[in-house]
Amino acid sequence: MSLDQDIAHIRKEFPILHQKVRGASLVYLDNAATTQKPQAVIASISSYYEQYNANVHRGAHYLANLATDAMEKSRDAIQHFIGATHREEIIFTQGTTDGINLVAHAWAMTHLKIGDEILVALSEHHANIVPWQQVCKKTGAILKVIPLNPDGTWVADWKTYINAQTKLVSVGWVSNATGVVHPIHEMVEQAHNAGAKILVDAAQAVSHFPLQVAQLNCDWLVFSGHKLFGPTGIGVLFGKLDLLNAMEVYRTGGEMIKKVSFEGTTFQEAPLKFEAGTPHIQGIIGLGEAIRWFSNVGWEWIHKIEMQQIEWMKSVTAEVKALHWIGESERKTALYSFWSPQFHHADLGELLDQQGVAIRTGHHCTQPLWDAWNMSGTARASFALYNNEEDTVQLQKSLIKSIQLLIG
Amino acid sequence: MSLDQDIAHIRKEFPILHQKVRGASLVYLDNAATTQKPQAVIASISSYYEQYNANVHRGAHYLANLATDAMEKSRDAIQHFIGATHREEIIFTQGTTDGINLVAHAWAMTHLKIGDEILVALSEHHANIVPWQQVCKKTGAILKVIPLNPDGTWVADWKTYINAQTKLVSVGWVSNATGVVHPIHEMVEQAHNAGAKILVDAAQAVSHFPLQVAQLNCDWLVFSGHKLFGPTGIGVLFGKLDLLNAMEVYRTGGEMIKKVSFEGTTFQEAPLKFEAGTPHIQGIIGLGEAIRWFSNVGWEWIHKIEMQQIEWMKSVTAEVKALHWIGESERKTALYSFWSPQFHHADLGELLDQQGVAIRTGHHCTQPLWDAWNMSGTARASFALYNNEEDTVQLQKSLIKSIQLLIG
Amino acid sequence: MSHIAARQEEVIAEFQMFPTWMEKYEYIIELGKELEGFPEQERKEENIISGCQSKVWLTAEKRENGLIHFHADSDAIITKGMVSLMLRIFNDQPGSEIVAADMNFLTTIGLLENLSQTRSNGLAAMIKQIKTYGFLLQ
Amino acid sequence: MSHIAARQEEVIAEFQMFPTWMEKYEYIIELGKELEGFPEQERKEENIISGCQSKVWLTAEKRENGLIHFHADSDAIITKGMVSLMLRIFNDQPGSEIVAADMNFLTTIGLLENLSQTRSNGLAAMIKQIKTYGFLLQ
Ligand SMILES: Cc1ncc(COP(=O)(O)O)c(C=O)c1O
Ligand SMILES: Cc1ncc(COP(=O)(O)O)c(C=O)c1O
Repeated sequence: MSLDQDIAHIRKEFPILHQKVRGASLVYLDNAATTQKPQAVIASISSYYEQYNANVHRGAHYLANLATDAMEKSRDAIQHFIGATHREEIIFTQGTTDGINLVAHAWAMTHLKIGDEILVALSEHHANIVPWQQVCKKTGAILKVIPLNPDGTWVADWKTYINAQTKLVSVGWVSNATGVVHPIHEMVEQAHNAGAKILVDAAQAVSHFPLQVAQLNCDWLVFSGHKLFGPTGIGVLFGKLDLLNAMEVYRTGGEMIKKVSFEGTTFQEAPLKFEAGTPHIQGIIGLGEAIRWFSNVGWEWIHKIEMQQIEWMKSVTAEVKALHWIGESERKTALYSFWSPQFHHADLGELLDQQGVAIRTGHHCTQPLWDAWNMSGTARASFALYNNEEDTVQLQKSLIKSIQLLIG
Repeated sequence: MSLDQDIAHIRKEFPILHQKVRGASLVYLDNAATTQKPQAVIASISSYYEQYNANVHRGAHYLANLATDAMEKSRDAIQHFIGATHREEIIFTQGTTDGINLVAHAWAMTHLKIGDEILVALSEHHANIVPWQQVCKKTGAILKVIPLNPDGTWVADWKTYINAQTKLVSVGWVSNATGVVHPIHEMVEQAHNAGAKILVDAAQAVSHFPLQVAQLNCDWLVFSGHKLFGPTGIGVLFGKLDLLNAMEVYRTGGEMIKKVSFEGTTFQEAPLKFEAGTPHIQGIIGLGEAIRWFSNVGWEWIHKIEMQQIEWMKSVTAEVKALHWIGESERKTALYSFWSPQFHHADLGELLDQQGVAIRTGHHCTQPLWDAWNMSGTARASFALYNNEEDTVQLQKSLIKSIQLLIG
Repeated sequence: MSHIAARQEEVIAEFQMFPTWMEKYEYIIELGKELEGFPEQERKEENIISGCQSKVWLTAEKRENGLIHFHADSDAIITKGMVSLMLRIFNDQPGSEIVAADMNFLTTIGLLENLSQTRSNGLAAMIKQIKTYGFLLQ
Repeated sequence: MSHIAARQEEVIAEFQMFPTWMEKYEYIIELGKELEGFPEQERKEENIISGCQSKVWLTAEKRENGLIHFHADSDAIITKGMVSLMLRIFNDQPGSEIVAADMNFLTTIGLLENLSQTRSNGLAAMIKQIKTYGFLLQ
């Protein structure tokens, strides 16, 4: 089949894409914020509630067994998908933000002390900055920052930011502001050489290339289900098993305990240890389904379509020279941040929206980056596996029309 | 319409109820663990994903506006439903457990000190014990416990457990182990008289009677959506607005900040302050729909059916005298915990399950209660507004058959 | 009918002349460009209205005639056009009338339905600030 | 065929005689009641197999004939019946054969599909412990 037919095939599975917005066909290019869901995922949610909704684990009945089984099968699917060694290394969280907070509270708060250093990069998402600022406030550790080249890559001497004081490195694999893919494999090695632990924020990586965490050898890795064609409210924290078992608890309550008494309470091992309370069962099942669906599409095809989208976008960026396109690094995902000194990104976004083109404008939760670059933010078009050539054509047309309107 | 017809009507809205389990018609009596979902809630989820899924708040496009609007309408619906004064007093959490942990971390950890007392009751759910044990460990505060009468009510002199050292009272309104409704209005008054704050665990109350938090005057109140006919992974923390704004932050990251910089970060006011990261948008919308659906059924009818269920169960408990029925207090919900010195609750549960009757067996996350009563747990049948007379008849029949099998 | 209400009617009539979103936006952008200069010394943090994605500065003074005069600006041109529209309606009116004004004309001109949530939050914040000035300078 | 495999065949054949869940459970409960007495001094924490909703105690000794003899008990009668079934299969066998045994007979007897998740977790934990004893006492 041709690429066109393949995309057409995939687009059919996403009901939301086939609608008019303000009279125009929807062009959804806000995938870095959240991806749309294939029918299979939506159906998995309905059938969960229509057929076997029940609380899990405590189960002593038929429906509870079905729900528990389905939930644990999702854990297996995720383990397999990200290449983890043990199923117990897969912790269900609310999302990327929750996963980072978990590590901040259950590890960093008690393992860091005055003078220790946490290393992030300038382009981190707020979710990968603010929790560490809180840790620094409580522990006296210091937050160090790798600066960026103008193209959004880490400065050439980024390794010099790691030293004997570095106890934790926490970096985004792919920037949600620029689309740049950072050299995470090298970073893991450098961090470990210095005796530091490393957390990888894979929120923007997980739907673009295989993570292979065991091979990568990172200590923790986090991502959100809603950016991987799965439901909202669910995410994953991967952690090395020994490390997970050595960490403090975070949220406490039902399910994560071995024995509760007023004299003293003992806790389960990972993953239960970190999964207090009734889990987001439906979200877990939906994420499992999303991963099955996504794996079925396959990495080969995902790589192919992304390369193609980048190719299409080359002609857009070449045609619309009036805009500044940033993050044009060699290793990038199909995510395009752009701006103009002549008009505000909010104006651009509003006019694109009037033409049915959904992009995001603003600071994209990376304010320190824009402050350093003396900008107020950008407009951002971000692609997923269902975006076709027509989407880029519409983006280009609408950009040109918007610019015409703005310069009047 | 007759009560029978009314229930039949309501049951039609719950697809899951109309199935055979192991050849028998499903009798779902595990509602204290989680409730089933009406078609309206399931449909609200599908249409969210099919029509207007988008990330919220940061929105600069049409779908994002629809999603944001729907999410904030849910907040309004919840405010109205629980009788809160301000919409900003409604914080979205993962569930009851998450809500209690939030208050433990963002208030108790920093407001309590050595010698301060936290007061709970013996029958609390683990979610309302373990977080306070963690607080006590870190702060040196002391956890005090109100003992119970054999019928599951608080001891008559429960007020004497409050004193000048009491800084926080955290109590369940309705026990998930016994169904007993505790005198929360009096407790709020007593706590405030002593200058203590009070958190109410309304997980088992929210679907049984109106909460009216402003009138109740509690400082915080928590519940889970999945026990109120809503989706999994979503819950509500109500807090008095001034108090919320005075609390520390808990999870940090995107959306909850005003301004992030490496020099220092400032935070939003409630509710955003406590809602870091992409919210569980679908869960919030589904919970809003659940509340609309539930409000449509109306408290009058809910009270009527519950009184009727209690009436039906009187004949079951009278017929099945071989079992010990606990929590037979005057003020209770339709929740029945039972056991026998002759056989294990797990055996009972397994044999009921073989007959299509779904109940729960075990410690129900209230281990300290069973330890105090020298029991290993109970079997528990818990009702919701769709359970009809036939369900109680089947329960009785299956109980008798199970007992016959067990005594052989 | 108050002056403010009359001007609202005017604006509504004007907008009815533009059947397409393009024409409406063209007009708003034009309004934005025509907005009178904002005093540079007032372009400071404390005059910013928060709640808008783009920045909006607003100041007010009570003039000798007892009427309130606003200055406003924005770094985004569409916002600036909206601001300009607001000022056309509210400028040089008595505080009491500003406070009392009914604002549902925004829906009537069929602009709001085209406006993003952030935009209408921003507008709401702007109106709130205008009315606050109206109240304080009465 | 090993002794263990042969006994499994026996059990499977036996269970095929019971077409309904009631009969199967009746039989298991009966087995539970017949289980030989468990030494009281062994009813302690360290002999409990965790992972079962009800309590299961299990001990093992290597007898003079070189074979391994198990004692087990549970506070729930159905579990006790399952335990009894296990012991019938594994008792008084050489450690090496216990370790090597194939356990899929549980599915074959059509019991597992009727068993709850907690129950099958419990059974898996029990088999694991039996095999551990088999290995240690070889
Ligand atoms: C009284 C009570 N408190 C707290 C909880 C915990 O709720 P969740 O598991 O939804 O966090 C429950 C339910 O299991 C409960 O019944
Ligand atoms: C790189 C990166 N990290 C973290 C996040 C936060 O993810 P979530 O909002 O799902 O918690 C995002 C998405 O917004 C992101 O792009």
